[in-house]
Amino acid sequence: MDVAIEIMSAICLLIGSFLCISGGVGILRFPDFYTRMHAVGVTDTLGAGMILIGLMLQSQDILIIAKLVMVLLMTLFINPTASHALAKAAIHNGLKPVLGNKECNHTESESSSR
Amino acid sequence: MRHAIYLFLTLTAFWLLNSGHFSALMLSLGLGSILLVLFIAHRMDVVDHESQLVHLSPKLPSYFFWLLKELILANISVVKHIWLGNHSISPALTTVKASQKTDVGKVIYANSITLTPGTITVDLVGDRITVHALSQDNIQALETGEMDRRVSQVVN
Amino acid sequence: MKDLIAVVMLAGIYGLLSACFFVAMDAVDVAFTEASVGAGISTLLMLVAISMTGRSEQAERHKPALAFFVVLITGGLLIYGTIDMPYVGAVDAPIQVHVAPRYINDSMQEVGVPNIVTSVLASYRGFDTFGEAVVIFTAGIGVLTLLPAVRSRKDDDAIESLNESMHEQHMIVRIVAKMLIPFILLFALYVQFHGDFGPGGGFQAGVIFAAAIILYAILFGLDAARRAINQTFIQFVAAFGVLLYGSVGVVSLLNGGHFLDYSVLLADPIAGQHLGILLIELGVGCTVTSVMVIIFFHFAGRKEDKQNIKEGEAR
Amino acid sequence: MLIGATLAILVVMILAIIRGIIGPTLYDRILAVNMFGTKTVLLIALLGFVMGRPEFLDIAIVYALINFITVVGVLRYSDSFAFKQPAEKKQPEES
Repeated sequence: MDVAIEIMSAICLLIGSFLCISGGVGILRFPDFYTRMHAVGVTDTLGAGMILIGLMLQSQDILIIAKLVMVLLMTLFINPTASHALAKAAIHNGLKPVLGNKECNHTESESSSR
Repeated sequence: MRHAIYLFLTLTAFWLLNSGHFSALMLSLGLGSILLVLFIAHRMDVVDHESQLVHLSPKLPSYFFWLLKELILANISVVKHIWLGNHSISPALTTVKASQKTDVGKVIYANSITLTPGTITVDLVGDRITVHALSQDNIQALETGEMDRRVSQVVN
Repeated sequence: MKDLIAVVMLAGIYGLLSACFFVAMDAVDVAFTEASVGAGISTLLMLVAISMTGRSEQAERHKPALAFFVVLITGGLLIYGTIDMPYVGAVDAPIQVHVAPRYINDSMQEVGVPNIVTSVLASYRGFDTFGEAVVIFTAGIGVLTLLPAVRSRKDDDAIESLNESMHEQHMIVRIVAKMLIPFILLFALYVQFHGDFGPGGGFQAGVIFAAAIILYAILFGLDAARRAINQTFIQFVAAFGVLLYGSVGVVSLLNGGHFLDYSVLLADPIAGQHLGILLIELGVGCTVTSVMVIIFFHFAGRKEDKQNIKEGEAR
Repeated sequence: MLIGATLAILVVMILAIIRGIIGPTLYDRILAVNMFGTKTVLLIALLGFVMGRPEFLDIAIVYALINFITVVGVLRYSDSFAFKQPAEKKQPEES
């Protein structure tokens, strides 16, 4: 039983770490601000969630689990709001997204020169 | 008044789960703190139907699990895009319609959109939500309107 | 880097990083303070200041190479100085032989508080902490005197409509903040009263509490915040905190002990210590909260006034 | 495994710092700070378990809250006049 929980927790931590590193690579690799936000989204939702669930499996104390749940809820609750706020501020201040469509080649060439 | 009671109950739960000390002194300090917070929240005018989500709770869990499933799928797709590189993505900006009547509903919808990686709510004006998406698939998934429908179910 | 906001952002990263460092060094209370002060409120206050003064750095008047050279020399000397220091954790290091053993071994009997940092901060070195509280109070007074609120309320309608449009604009953030603010406030109070058991105490709690109020002021407008939090009252609270701290000391004097010796407050010395620490932490919390709020309100209020005057001139 | 996860988070933090330093726009930097903050929350929670002192979770909660307040503050002041220059114009001066 204990071993099973240990293994599950390890798997959760592993998946979480992998997702976080993927997000970290994404934030460096993606071409512009808006796409980078998607990469951050990966680390903030499932990455953080998996790591916190992995920690929850390791603890026995109900208070600690409660606090971890609180951290998780706050992460899921706050981060989309913060991301939205950020994206909104960016677009209102005239930061143009790089778009994949044909009609927007103009913006793409402009921003790729950065 | 109803909302204040809900807030009181959630705050009590929050305090007890955080504290873990049940001596008389701590409990009375906790009660005092909760009352002080309630008073300040009342002064700030933040206790109303928008901030207390109790009235939409019965359908929330099923929505939550559905969202969790979507979340995992979306994460996998974005991670795939990250490792495949820039040529695999085609970012797009689009507008979808939010059919929720209340502000809370729209906010839940908009936040659900942002929460699933691959789509970000950039702006919310009236009932039009501007979404930035990482690839066309994300937009197509959004335009089927399933998330919209489910959020409407939860709120109304 | 000329863009000051970018600099503030990097300073925020620095705050987070040093907090991680403190956590890794097991200095929980310091990490807590760094979390709330370094990464939170100082970033906010700097942003307010920048929004008043402008975003770009002034044209260079100094030689960056020279400054860098001086910093390099100073840093080198400091590092050279640390070579003589004993190793971290060495048994015969000065820090391990003088007062630290007493704190570690006897504080449980003498003060009876599980968190040694709190007993050192609030009881053994209560006088220092009193000084810190007074420093913060002085800062508040300084801001009050230097930046008198210029209240030029002529176009209330314009501000009202501005608030309305802001409500539409930031709907998502507003509703989420509405849900969060009570919990932030309660968490601050939890930190305030659980400083005995874990990391926390008056300073951290005060800053978190103030951060919640500042969040409210940012999102719902300064006027709404002024209505919710009475300005005169908050100034009174700032003074009350220091007064509470001082009077605990005076009461212990009157009871026949030393200044800020809480053992004489009650018949049982341990209970007296508990009461004393609780009261002075409360005093510190009051002062810190209100001074932070005062500073923010005065900075932001001044900015708004400036904008109003500008708009008036434009008309 | 705990230590492995801690190291992974540290790597992500380094990547976020790199993004914060190279920019190029202000928003990338804010994004980096935001991401750095959430990773700090995770790191502190993990460190608490590594060192066997779960009181660290209080700090993690504080971070989660403070991070939100900071980002909202930035958003609010990005609306004010000091930010009005378009982001593109700033490019040559930065970095």
